[in-house]
Amino acid sequence: MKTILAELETRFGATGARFQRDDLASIDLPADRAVPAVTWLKEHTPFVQLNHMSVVDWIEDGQFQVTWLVTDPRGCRSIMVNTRIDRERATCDSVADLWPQAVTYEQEINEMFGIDFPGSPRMGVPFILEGWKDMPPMRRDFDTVKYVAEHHPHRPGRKHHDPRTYVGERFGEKGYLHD
Amino acid sequence: MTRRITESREVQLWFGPQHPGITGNMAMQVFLEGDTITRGKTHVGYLHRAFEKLMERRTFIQSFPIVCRICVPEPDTNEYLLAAAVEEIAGIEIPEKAKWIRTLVLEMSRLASMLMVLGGQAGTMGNGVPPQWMIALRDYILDRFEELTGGRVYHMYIVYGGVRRDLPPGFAERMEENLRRIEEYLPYVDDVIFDNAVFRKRTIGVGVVPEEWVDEMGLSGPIVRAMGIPRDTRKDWPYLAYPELDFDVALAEGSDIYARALVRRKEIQQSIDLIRQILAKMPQDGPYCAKLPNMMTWKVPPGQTYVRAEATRGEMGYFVVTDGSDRIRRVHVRGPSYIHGVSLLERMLPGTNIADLSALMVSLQVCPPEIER
Amino acid sequence: MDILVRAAVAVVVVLGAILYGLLVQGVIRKVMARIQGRIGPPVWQPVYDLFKLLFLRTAIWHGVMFWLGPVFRAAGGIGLFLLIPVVVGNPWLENFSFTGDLLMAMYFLFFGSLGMALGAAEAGHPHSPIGISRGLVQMTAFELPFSLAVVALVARTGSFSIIEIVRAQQGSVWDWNLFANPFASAAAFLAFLGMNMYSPFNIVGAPQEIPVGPPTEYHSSFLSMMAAGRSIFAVAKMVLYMDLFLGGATSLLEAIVKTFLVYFWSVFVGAVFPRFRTEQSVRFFLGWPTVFGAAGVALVLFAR
Amino acid sequence: MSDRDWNDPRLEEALPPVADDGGPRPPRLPARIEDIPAHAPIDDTCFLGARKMPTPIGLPEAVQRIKNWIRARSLWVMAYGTGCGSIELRPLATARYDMERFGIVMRPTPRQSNVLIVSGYLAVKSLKRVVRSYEQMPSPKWLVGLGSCTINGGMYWDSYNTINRLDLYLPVDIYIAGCMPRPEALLAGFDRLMKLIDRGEANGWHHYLENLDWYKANQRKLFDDGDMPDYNW
Repeated sequence: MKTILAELETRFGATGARFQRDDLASIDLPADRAVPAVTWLKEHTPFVQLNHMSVVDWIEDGQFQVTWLVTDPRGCRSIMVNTRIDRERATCDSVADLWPQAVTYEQEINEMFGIDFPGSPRMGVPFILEGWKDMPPMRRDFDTVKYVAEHHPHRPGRKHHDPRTYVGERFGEKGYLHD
Repeated sequence: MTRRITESREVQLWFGPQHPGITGNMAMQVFLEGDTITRGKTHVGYLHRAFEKLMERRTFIQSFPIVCRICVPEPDTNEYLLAAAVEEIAGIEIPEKAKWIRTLVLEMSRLASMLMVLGGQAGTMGNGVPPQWMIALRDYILDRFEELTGGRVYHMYIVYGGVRRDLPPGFAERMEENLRRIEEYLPYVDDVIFDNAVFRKRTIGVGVVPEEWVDEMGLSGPIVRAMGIPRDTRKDWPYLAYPELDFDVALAEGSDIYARALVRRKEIQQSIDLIRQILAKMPQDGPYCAKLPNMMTWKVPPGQTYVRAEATRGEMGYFVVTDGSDRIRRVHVRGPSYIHGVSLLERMLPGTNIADLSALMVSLQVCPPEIER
Repeated sequence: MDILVRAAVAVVVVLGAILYGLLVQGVIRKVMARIQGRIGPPVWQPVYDLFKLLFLRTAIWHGVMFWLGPVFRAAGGIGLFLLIPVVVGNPWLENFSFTGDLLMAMYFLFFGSLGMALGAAEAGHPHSPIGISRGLVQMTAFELPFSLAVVALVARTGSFSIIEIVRAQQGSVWDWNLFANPFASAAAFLAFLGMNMYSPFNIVGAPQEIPVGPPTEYHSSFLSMMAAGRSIFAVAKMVLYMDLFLGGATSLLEAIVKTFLVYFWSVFVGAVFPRFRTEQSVRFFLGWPTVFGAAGVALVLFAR
Repeated sequence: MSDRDWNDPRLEEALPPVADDGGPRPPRLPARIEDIPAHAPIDDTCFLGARKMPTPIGLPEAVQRIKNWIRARSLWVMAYGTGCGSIELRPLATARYDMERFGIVMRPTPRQSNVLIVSGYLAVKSLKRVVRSYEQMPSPKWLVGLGSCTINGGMYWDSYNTINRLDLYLPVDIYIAGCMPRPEALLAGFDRLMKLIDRGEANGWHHYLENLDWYKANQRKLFDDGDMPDYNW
C-alpha cells in the first residue's frame, strides 16, 4: 500500500499520507485531482470498491471535506481519500459513473449538505426529507434546537439538565463509569 | 388509481409504507404488468431521526443511547463501532476481558437478529409457523441480554474502555441452557423451512444477485457469502477476540433467496458455537473496563478513522471525525442496508414477481433505520 | 307442508349454519395457535369480530356494485347451502334438495366468488384487481379436477341428485366414495384445498403481497356480511363434500363430526406450507389432481 | 391478564393528571360516549375526507353496554410499524406474550382495523402517512401512543425531523411510556384501553372529529395539503 500512496503523491500531488491502522491509510488531495485519483485507484489498483463516501463540515475554515473510502476487498486494505472544497461554492466532481451506489451517497450529501455534484443523476431529488424549506440540515450553522422550538412544540414541564453539573451532583465528580 | 388501471398497461402500486410485507418502514413505488414489476423506485426517509446531527450536540458518553437506536434488531454493533472508533483515536487500550465480553455481546445480538430474519423469511411467503417459533426462541437471547445489561432491546452496554458491568454469576450456565433449548427447536425449523417443497419452489432461482455486482456496488454479508465467496469481516478485518476463535465462513451456492436463507441458518449454528467457545475461553478475572477520565469533561484529540464490523446484514462501518473538543465532530454510519436497500433493491426490482418482492426484501435484510439514520 | 313453515325453518337452519361456521373458524384459530405454540383466541372470537364489524361506521362511497359484492357472496353461500341436504332422511335438514341439485351446486360454488369479484373491482384499490385476477385464474384451475371427480361420482350413481349419491353410499364404510373411488376423491380433496384458500393456495388474499386482496376496501358492516357469507359458504362446501364422499350423514352429530374432519384436512395442510405463486398453483392443479380425476372417471367406466 | 382492577379510584389518582400547563390543548369533551351530542354538522372543508359521523342516540343504555363490551373484545390493530417500538410488537404477537388471547389481531389494511399503534418517534414524512391511515380507519377507532418519543419527544427532543407531541396532531387514547416499553407494558396498556372502551370512555375518535379544525390547524403548521402523498389508498 506504501507504493500506491507514493504513486498518488507523484502522480496527483497528494500530501499528508499517513497510516491510521496498518490496513487503513489516509491521504489528502487537492480538489481538482481527487476524483482522477479515485478513478485511477479503481482502474489501475486493486482498490475497486467504493466503501463509503462522507462529508465533514469545517465551518471554521469555510470548507467542506469530502472523503471517499476505497477498499481492496481481497487484500483487505482501505484508503481514505480526503479533499477540501470551498464551502460557499460547494461543487465537487461526481463518481456516480464509476460506482452505481455513489448515486445514493451523492443524492444524500446533496440533500443534507447542499453540495452539488455536476453530472450525477438525482441532484435535487429529495431523498430523506420531504417538503423541506430550510437550509440543508447537516450544515454546522443549522441550529436544530431553534428549528425545533419553531416547529415542534415541547410538552410543558419537561426538564433539561446539563450533564456536567447534574451527573456531578448525582453520582459524584468521578462520573458514573467507576462504581 | 382507477384511471391508471383503465388507461395504461401498467398498474402503479405503492408497496408500503403501510404494508405488512415491508420490513421496517419504507416504501417501494412499483409499476406492474400483470404480476411482474417493470420498473420501481424505493422511497426511504420515514424513520429519519438525524442521529448524526444529534451526536454533534452530545458529549461522547451521551452518544451511546443514540447510536444503539440506529439499527433496532441489532443495536450492539453500533455501540461497539462507536466505542472502537473513539478508542482508536484517543488511543485507549481495552482490557482483555472486555474484548471477550464485547465479542460475546456481538455474537448474541447476531444470533437474535439472525433468528428473527430467518423466521421472517418464511413468514413473507405466508407460512406463519416459523416466525412464531423463531421470535419465541429469540426471546431466550433477549432474556440473557436483560440479565446482562438490563435492557431487552436497547442495551447501552458497551462503553468506552470496555463494558458497563461484569458478567453476573451463573450467566454461562443459563446461557448454555438457553442455547440447548434453541438447538432443540432448530431441526423442526429445518423441516418446515428448508425441507419444504413449496419453500424450495418459491425461493430457488429467485432473486439472484450477479457476482460482478459485488465489487461494483460494494456488497457484503450473506448476500456475498451466498455466492460462495468467503468474505467475512470477522475473518478479513479481525477485531476483538475473533482471531482467537475458530470458525469458518458459512457459504452457500446459487446466490438466490434459498442460498441466503441457508447461509443465515448456518450462521445461527455458527453463532451458537461461537458463544459456547467464548464462554469457555473467556478469562474469568481481570478488569472489564479501562480506567477512564471523567466522561463529562473528556476531550478526544483530533483524528479521523473508519472502523468496520460484521453485522447480520453485512459490513457495518463508522466514519468518525473528532476535532479535539468534547463532542464528536462528525460521525457517518455506513449501514449495509444503505447499499442493499436502495441501490441493489432498485436494481433488482425490474422483472421481479410482485409475489416475491417482500421475500426478496427480507432476504436482502433491508433495515430502514440504518439507511436514513 | 306449509311453505311458510319451510321458510321459517330454512331461516333458522341458515342462521345455525352461519354460527356453526363461525365456531369452526374459532376452533381453527385455536388449533393454529397451538401449532404455533400459543394459547390462541377464545372460540367465540369470530362471533365477537362479526358483531364488532356490525357496530362500525362507514364514510366512503365506491358505487352500488361495491356494496353489492358482499350481498352476492352471501347469496351464493346461502343458495349453495340450501340446495344441499345436511342430514338425509330428516325432512327439515334436507333443505331444498331436488333431483339435479348437484348441477345447481356446481354453479353456486362459483357464483359467490364471481359476484364478489364484480363488487371488489369497484373499489379502485390496485390490490383488488390483482387479487381478483389471481382468484379467477386459480378458480378455473381447480374447477377442472373437481368437475372430473363429480363426473366420476355421477357416472357411478347415474344421477345428479345429491340424495341419490348419498343413498348409493349407505351400507358399510367401504361403500363411501372416499374408498369406492379413491382417485376421484383424491382429485376432489386436492381441489378442496384450493377452494378453501388456505396456504399454499391463499394467493388471493396474500397478506404479505397484496394485503387481503379483493376485500381490501371492505370494512364495517359490509365486511361482517362478507364474513357471514364466507362462513356459510365454508359450511356448504363441507356439507357438499361430506355428502359426496363421506357417505352423507343420518344424524346431526354425525354431520358435525364429518364436516369438521373435511375442513381440518385443509387446515392441517395449510399449517405447514408457504404460499404458491399464481402460476405455480395453476400448474399444480392441472397436474396430478387432473390426472387423478381422469383416473377416477376411467375407474368408474371400466368398473361397469 | 392482570388481576389489577383498573376501576380502582386509587389507581385513577396514581395516573398522571392531564397536565394543566397552558400548553396547547383542545377543549374537554363529555367523558362518556353516551353524553356526546347527537349529530355534529358535516363540514366539507375538512381534510382528506374525514367526516364527522353522527353518534347514534336513542339507544337504550343496555345496547350501548353490549356494543362497548363486544368492541372491547375484538381489537384489530393496524400492522404499521411507524417506529422502532414495533420491534416489541413481534414478541407481543408471538408465542411468549400472545396478544391474540385477548382478541387483538393484526390487520394489514386501515379500512379493517380499529386500533392504530404509533410505535415510537414520528418523522414528519411519516406523520403524513399516519394521519392518512388514521383517517381511513372506520370509527370508532382508537390510537395508542407507544414510547416516550410520542409523549414528549423522548431522546429526540431536539431532532429537527421528529415531532415532540403526538396529541397535537392526532387524538391519543392511551400512552404507554418507556423507551421502549416492554411487552408486559403493552399488555397492560391494552388492558387499560379495553377497560376504557368497555366503559365507553375511549372516545378520542369523536374528539378528533369534534375538534377537527384544531387538529387540522396543528397539522397544517407542519405540512400543507399540497404536500401530502399523491396516493390516497
